[in-house]
Amino acid sequence: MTAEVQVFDAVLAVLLLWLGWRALASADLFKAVVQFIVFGLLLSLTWVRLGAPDVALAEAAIGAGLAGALLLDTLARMGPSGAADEARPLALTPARVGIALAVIGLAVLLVASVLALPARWPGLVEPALQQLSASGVSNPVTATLLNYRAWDTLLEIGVLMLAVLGVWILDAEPALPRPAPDPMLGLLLRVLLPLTVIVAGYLLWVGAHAPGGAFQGGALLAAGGVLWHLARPLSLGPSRAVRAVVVFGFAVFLAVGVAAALLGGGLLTFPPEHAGAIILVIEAAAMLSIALIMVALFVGRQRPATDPQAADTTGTQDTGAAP
Amino acid sequence: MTGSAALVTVLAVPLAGAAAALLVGRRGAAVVGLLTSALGVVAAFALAAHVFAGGLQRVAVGGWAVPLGMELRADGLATAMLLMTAVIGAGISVYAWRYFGADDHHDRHVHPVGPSGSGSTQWLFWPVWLLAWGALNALYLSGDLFNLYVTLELLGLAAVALVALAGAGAAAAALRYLLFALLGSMLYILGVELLYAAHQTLDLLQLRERLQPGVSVWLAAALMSTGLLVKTAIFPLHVWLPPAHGSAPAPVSAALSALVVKAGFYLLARLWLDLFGSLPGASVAPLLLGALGAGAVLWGGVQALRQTRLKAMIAYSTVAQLGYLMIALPLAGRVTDGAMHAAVLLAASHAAAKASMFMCAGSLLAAYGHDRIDALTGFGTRLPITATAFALAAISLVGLPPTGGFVGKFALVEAAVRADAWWAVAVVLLGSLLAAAFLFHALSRAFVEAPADTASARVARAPQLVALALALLAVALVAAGEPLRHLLAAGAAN
Amino acid sequence: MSLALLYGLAGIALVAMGLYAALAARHVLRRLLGLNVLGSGVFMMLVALASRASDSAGRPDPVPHAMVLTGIVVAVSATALALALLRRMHAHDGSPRLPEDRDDASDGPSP
Amino acid sequence: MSAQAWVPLAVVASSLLPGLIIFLLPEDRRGLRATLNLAGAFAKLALVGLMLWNVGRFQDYEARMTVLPGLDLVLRADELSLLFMSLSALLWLLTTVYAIGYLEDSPHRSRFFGFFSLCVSATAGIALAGNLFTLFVFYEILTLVTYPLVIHRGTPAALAAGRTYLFYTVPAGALLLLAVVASQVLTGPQDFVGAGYLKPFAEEHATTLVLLFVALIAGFGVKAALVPLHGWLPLAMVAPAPVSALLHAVAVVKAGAFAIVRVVYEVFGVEFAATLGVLTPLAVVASVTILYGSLRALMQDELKKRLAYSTVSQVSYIVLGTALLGPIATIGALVHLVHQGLMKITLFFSAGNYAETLGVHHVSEMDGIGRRMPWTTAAFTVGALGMIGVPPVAGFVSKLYLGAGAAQAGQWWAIGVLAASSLLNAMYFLPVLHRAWFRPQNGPWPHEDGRGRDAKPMLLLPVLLTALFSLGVGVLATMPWSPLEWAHLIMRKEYVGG
Repeated sequence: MTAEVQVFDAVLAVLLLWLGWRALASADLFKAVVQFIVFGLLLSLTWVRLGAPDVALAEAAIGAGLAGALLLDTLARMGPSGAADEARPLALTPARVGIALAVIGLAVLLVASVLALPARWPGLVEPALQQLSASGVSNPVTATLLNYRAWDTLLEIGVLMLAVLGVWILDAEPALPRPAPDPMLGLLLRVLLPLTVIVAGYLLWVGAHAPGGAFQGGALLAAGGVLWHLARPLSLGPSRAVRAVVVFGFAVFLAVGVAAALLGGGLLTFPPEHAGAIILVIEAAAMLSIALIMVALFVGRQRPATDPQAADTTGTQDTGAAP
Repeated sequence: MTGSAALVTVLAVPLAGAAAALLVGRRGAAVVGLLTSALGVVAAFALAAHVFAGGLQRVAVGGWAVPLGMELRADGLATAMLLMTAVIGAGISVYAWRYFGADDHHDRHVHPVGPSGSGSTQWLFWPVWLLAWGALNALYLSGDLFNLYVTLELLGLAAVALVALAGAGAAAAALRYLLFALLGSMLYILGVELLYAAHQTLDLLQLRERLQPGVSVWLAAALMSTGLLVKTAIFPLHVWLPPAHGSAPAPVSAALSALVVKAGFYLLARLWLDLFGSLPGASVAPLLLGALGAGAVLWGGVQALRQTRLKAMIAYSTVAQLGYLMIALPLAGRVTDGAMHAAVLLAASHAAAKASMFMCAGSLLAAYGHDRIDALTGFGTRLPITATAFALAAISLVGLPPTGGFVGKFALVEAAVRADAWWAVAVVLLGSLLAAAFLFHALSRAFVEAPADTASARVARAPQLVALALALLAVALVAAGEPLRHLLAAGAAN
Repeated sequence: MSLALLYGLAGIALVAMGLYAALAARHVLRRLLGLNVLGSGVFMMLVALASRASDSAGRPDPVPHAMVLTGIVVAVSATALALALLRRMHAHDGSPRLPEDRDDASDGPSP
Repeated sequence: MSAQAWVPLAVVASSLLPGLIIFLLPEDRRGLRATLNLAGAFAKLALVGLMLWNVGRFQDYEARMTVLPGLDLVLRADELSLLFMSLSALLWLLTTVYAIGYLEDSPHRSRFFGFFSLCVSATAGIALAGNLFTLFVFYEILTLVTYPLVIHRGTPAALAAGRTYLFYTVPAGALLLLAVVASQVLTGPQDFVGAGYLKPFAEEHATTLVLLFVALIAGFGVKAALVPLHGWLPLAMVAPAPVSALLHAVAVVKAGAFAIVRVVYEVFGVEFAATLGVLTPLAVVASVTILYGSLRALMQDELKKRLAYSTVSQVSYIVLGTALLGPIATIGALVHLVHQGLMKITLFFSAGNYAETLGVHHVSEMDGIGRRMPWTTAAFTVGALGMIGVPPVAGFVSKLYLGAGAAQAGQWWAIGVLAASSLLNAMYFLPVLHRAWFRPQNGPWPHEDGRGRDAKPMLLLPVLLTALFSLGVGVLATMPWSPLEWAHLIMRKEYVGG
């Protein structure tokens, strides 16, 4: 996969750097975030060019989509006082010269070491592909995520879970005053939601042998959830139902892994003949949790802006995802 | 139970406990937490027994051989850290049970931060704390550079979430902590990918065999070390620690200062004693780390001396104590060396003593409603248990007999003298003088007669007894030298 | 020059930009943007380097791809938590900057 | 652990356990507290007696525990340790009785007696320490457990005294740590032996050994109050009288002097130390301390301060005797270790009685006190005369041996020092006696409490006993089991080569 560079790539790379810099340096943070989102979309194009479609999907859905939504939402919530920043936020003041020099030094060293690397090297291609038959899936990335290095992925879901726990620990936020949900959005919802569910399910299923999988599917479901929230504001606090869904994927994954160990296989060791099914089960469970967690990260614990008293009781008031 | 089974249990127990605690919710979380802690201690000792008897224990995750799969290994050093985490962690759990359990129980005795408005989610401490515990265990046992990155992130986010428990007032401290942690892991992963690209493996042992000196390897080493220094809060990258540890709720401060920061040190030791140690001229880097450690000891000590609030003082003392551990690195050639033995002893004693001391601070805060050192008059008569715990912990931190801190310091100085590293000797001794200065100053408050008007709330006994137990543990570690040496030797990775 | 090299260098450039922003900016959200761009650069280098390794059929090394996937998810989780903290800090003391960065004190600790 | 290992451990435990229990006692359980204290004290005395009786027959009263590779904690009983051990055991008993009477209804008694007992345990550890490391460990513990006694009253003055105490002792501890580590690295595991164990290392490490000697003496010299390391001692007078007695006669200062004796005789070996050329400087320091202490004592009007400076001076007799090469000087040093303790504690008890009964703290208030408190004053007189060196009180014997030792060592100037300091002793003690016995009382006593003519029995009994002992060890110096005879025994071990 080392096609020679085409004009397209050169342009893409330049565009990427320019957008990246704009995303960092624009005085207006709203602009910056929008450019960051566009940057993320271009980045996923890059992934495609580099032969990493799985990463591309994840980047578009999570790196650009979810992260962008979160950033915009935060800016909106903080209002003008929070969104304000200096006119030239990254200007090279004397105090920053040291930083700049250090960064440049690092870049030079990085270039040197990249150039020092061999032009071609084996990597783990051979073993990864040889073992593919025993991994239960035919998409090597999925095989790596859920079999070769499943321990990473289990902990990774733990990280996601922690993020939402952290958000819950913080005080509930006042809900943003939203315009009355217009019928258009409702209609859109009625069309889009089923679609997202179907596509997510497809991504999950296809992940076994083609780009896709729990994270991409989950992210897509989450997008649907966020749309729902925009139409009919939710509050996802640590209510019993929400907790159950949040912990579901992690628990199933861990349980399966430990069960494998108890049955004599060893930690997260799946017998090849059942590996496919096991992975599908884990991914399905994980996708649900990932989706809800991502929505919860966006929605968080909210209290009606009208009722200031509710702060202390939100935790108990929350009634799960259903509005 | 076989060695590998024990290893898996050590990993699974806290994670499963976290899931269960989250599932059962406010009512049962504490019970689950205590149960998990008990099981965690048992599992850790079971694994230690296997390492003691059978040496290094390994588990290939998913049954895949490295480099495709990843391997979990329990050598002497990892096991020692596991034991430390389990025992101290259990103590922290018991303390937290009375502390956060407060809004279930009738008396909300020890609450330093006052009504934070997030009282209803305080119980989330349990799943987060258990995840942190699980992350620590996973980190100690992991033999895979990328897996270590994931464990570091898990640990970092958990720690930040725990700090956030202190309410909106601590948001800034938690945020700073998180930004530092993110930067640290980015630098770390950058280094990892350079190593992977050059050697096609992420496994520590395999990497050490394949390691080819070169600019990319050195850059990788520098990046990973810097990232870990940030996470370990080694001077001068320590700035995030005092606010974070100082503003967190008492049990959280205890967990962070006693256990979480040690993870970074552990990885630095692994990197420079196991992985990069074989590089030609690699001995320079540990020297550099040692120099930073010296800076940490002195700077942390002086800052602690300048603090007027107890928790801030204790937090700066952590900065200083981490310096001792760094100083051990250049003195130790390998993980089994005397200096490393000393470092682990110091780490364990510090963990016990510092956890106890933060718990004492919590009780004092509850009793006096503030933690201004000079105004804590007469706590010796008012809170005799806490005063005793504080005194014992202080003695161990200063490094006076008969405590684990003393044995550790003695072993460290001995290693330094054997290595003719007189700078290290001077720094260690100076550091203990500074520690004596600020700790005895705080301690002397206990003997002053309190003015009659100083009002003080009733403070429950149980948390104070936990603090005392941990302080006594710090003392008991005076006898840990020999067993620990055997453990380190028995589990030597090669 | 190969794709790998082109995008590898681009990744390095992103790393530099992101790192500079993360260290130099004072608005926490900008620091976060910096950290995210830094992360993108790191991942880009990794995938670019990975594309150098491929078998006869030209299939690339899946392990780095899996690593990047994990990295993206971890990064977004951390970002989400950081943003939530940022909102609380702003609500509590009315500034989107860390205490030491307020009232244009350019020195003092900054990650 | 050998068959008799339990005995040294029991000696330490006999004060440790009561101490720990006493911490837990409520203030008002004075009966139980007193019982515990006295039981512990008697038990210790009995155990020491047992060891005294047997130590000649089998030498292995030894308990050993490995702390670090090649580093053991060793508790062992030999003649020298028993000399110090029996002194502190005996005086602990008397001081306990005295303290119970003295602190009858002052606050925090549990805390006080708790640390008091720990203090004695630490002293026992120092006495029984079988190697340098153990000695150092218990020496540091002693610092820790005496600190609370110094600041016991919690007054600003007490806290200041405590700060000063730590300011001297903690750096000294650091220095000692370095010295102990260095000797550990140099020689590997070594126990105390008759004539020292450093000789074999003389060739290649001569300078190191000199530095080692300096570090050890400086470290231990702080507690022995060698000038200029004595600053903490007079300040520590703010502590209650029993503490002063403990600091000056039983535990702290004695521990310092004892440690110096150990270092010179059983780490270096006095003959080897002489060849290193470190003894003469030590003798000079000791002499300076002797004279300086006496001169300062002369200027003090506050009785306890005067006694404190007298301690500074008197303890250095031990050091001087140690620093003079020759059996007789050695005997003088060792025997003075005991004699000074007996006499000094007598003086401090008496001072305490004056303060407690009449509120008299200053020499200038003592006119005619002899008629008011004859018994106490009689005891005081014995102690004072002993300090001056008037026969037949104990002090005379030690000074005799020290003088003869100086002559034997050919250090005639040392005799001059002894003579001068005896003169000074006379100058600061005789006027006190004169005031007490022959001056009429001028004005009322500061704080007279009506009870009885003299101090109350609990305070009087101990002081009379110590006075009696001070006389006894002087008169019966040549009897078997007397400190003098015991010192002879030790000396023979030291000069086995000569």
